Amino acid sequence: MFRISTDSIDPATLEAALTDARAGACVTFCGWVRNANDGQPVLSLEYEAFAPLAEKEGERILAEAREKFALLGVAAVHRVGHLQIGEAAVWVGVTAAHRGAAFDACRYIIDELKARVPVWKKEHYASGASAWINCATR
Amino acid sequence: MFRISTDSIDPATLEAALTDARAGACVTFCGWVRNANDGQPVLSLEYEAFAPLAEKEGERILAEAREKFALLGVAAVHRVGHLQIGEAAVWVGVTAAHRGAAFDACRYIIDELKARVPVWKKEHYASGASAWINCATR
Amino acid sequence: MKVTVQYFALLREQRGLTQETLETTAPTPAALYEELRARHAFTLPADRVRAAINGEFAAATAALRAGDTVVFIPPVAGG
Amino acid sequence: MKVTVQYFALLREQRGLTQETLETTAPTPAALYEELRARHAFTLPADRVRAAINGEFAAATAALRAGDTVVFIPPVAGG
Repeated sequence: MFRISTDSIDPATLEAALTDARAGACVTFCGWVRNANDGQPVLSLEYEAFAPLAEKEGERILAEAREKFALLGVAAVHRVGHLQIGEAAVWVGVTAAHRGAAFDACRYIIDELKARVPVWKKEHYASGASAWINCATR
Repeated sequence: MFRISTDSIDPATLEAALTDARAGACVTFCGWVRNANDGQPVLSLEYEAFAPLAEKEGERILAEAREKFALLGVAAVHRVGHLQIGEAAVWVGVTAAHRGAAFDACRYIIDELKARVPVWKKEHYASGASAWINCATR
Repeated sequence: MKVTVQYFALLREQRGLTQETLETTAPTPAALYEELRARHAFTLPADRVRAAINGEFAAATAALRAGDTVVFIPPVAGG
Repeated sequence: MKVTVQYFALLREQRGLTQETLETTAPTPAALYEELRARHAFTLPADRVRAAINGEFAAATAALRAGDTVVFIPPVAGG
């Protein structure tokens, strides 16, 4: 299940929901707001989503992962709103009988989420400037 | 830091200890006791370690991962004792500025831990039988 | 015909609003984007913007119909 | 010479104890393992067992010295 969330991400609760007696491996990815990007100090990040389409596209990505890899469970959440350094922006968790499938699927999902889901981020810099990432036009 | 633990593994606490304002990615692997292996129903697992050497070898693996990949933080724990289905047997967590290094390092560490650290497991089956894994001599 | 346009992220800021309903003769999302880009000085060229119609991704050359809700999607940057 | 041997996992079960100090003339871990395997009917062949001396991995052909603590390491299976 993929969802866009205005609430903070709680990895422990999300991982607990993946509990499965058949699972031998649980791989999680958590994307944290970091204090710099391309060498520029970052103060905070704003995330915005076109939520209905983001959730549809996210679900499609999870379904693709289930088709490509031998998974037992899968879940992902993307946060929106104004986030501070260290906050979790995105979380992906995958369970499988064996670890190879879990690693490969987790990687696939976060790569596809970042490339395809209509979510945008604006970085606020220590300099006072801000910028929508990937939207530079020069 | 790698350690052998007789206490149950708490992923949330372990992940929180990796908090780092420079980190954009946190990848974790958790190995759970699953209810079957090679088609045989499993009731529980016993883990045993040669702890001093296991901890030394585990630390060496974490140091290798730090050399090979651009990491910010790394930690791993292996549980010993008699574990029930669904309990966490091993946990690996890695943080990095970027997710590629975090995925690669987490995978490297669990692969090496399983291959090199003196930890053994004995499976207890529904049939009443038990077996030390990898020790068949038929 | 009348269509509704929703704006997000950079386009929302450059347009100064999140949604508007407008009259257009643009037959496709591509044509509508060029019309709006000229009017509002959007900085993103058309080839960097995807379109969605009524909540689903759509080709830039898809047919627009009266009553459609169109979203122009700037380059995504999740995670 | 006297050496101490610690046993883990399958070897511990087959030996029936976790540690013993014994007198041996075996010059290497490999020789000591063959001696113990014959005596206690260990099922693991020598080539599937690694050795550690005084808490560090050691070659099967390393020199054993009086007072050493030797561990024979069955195939590992963590995780």
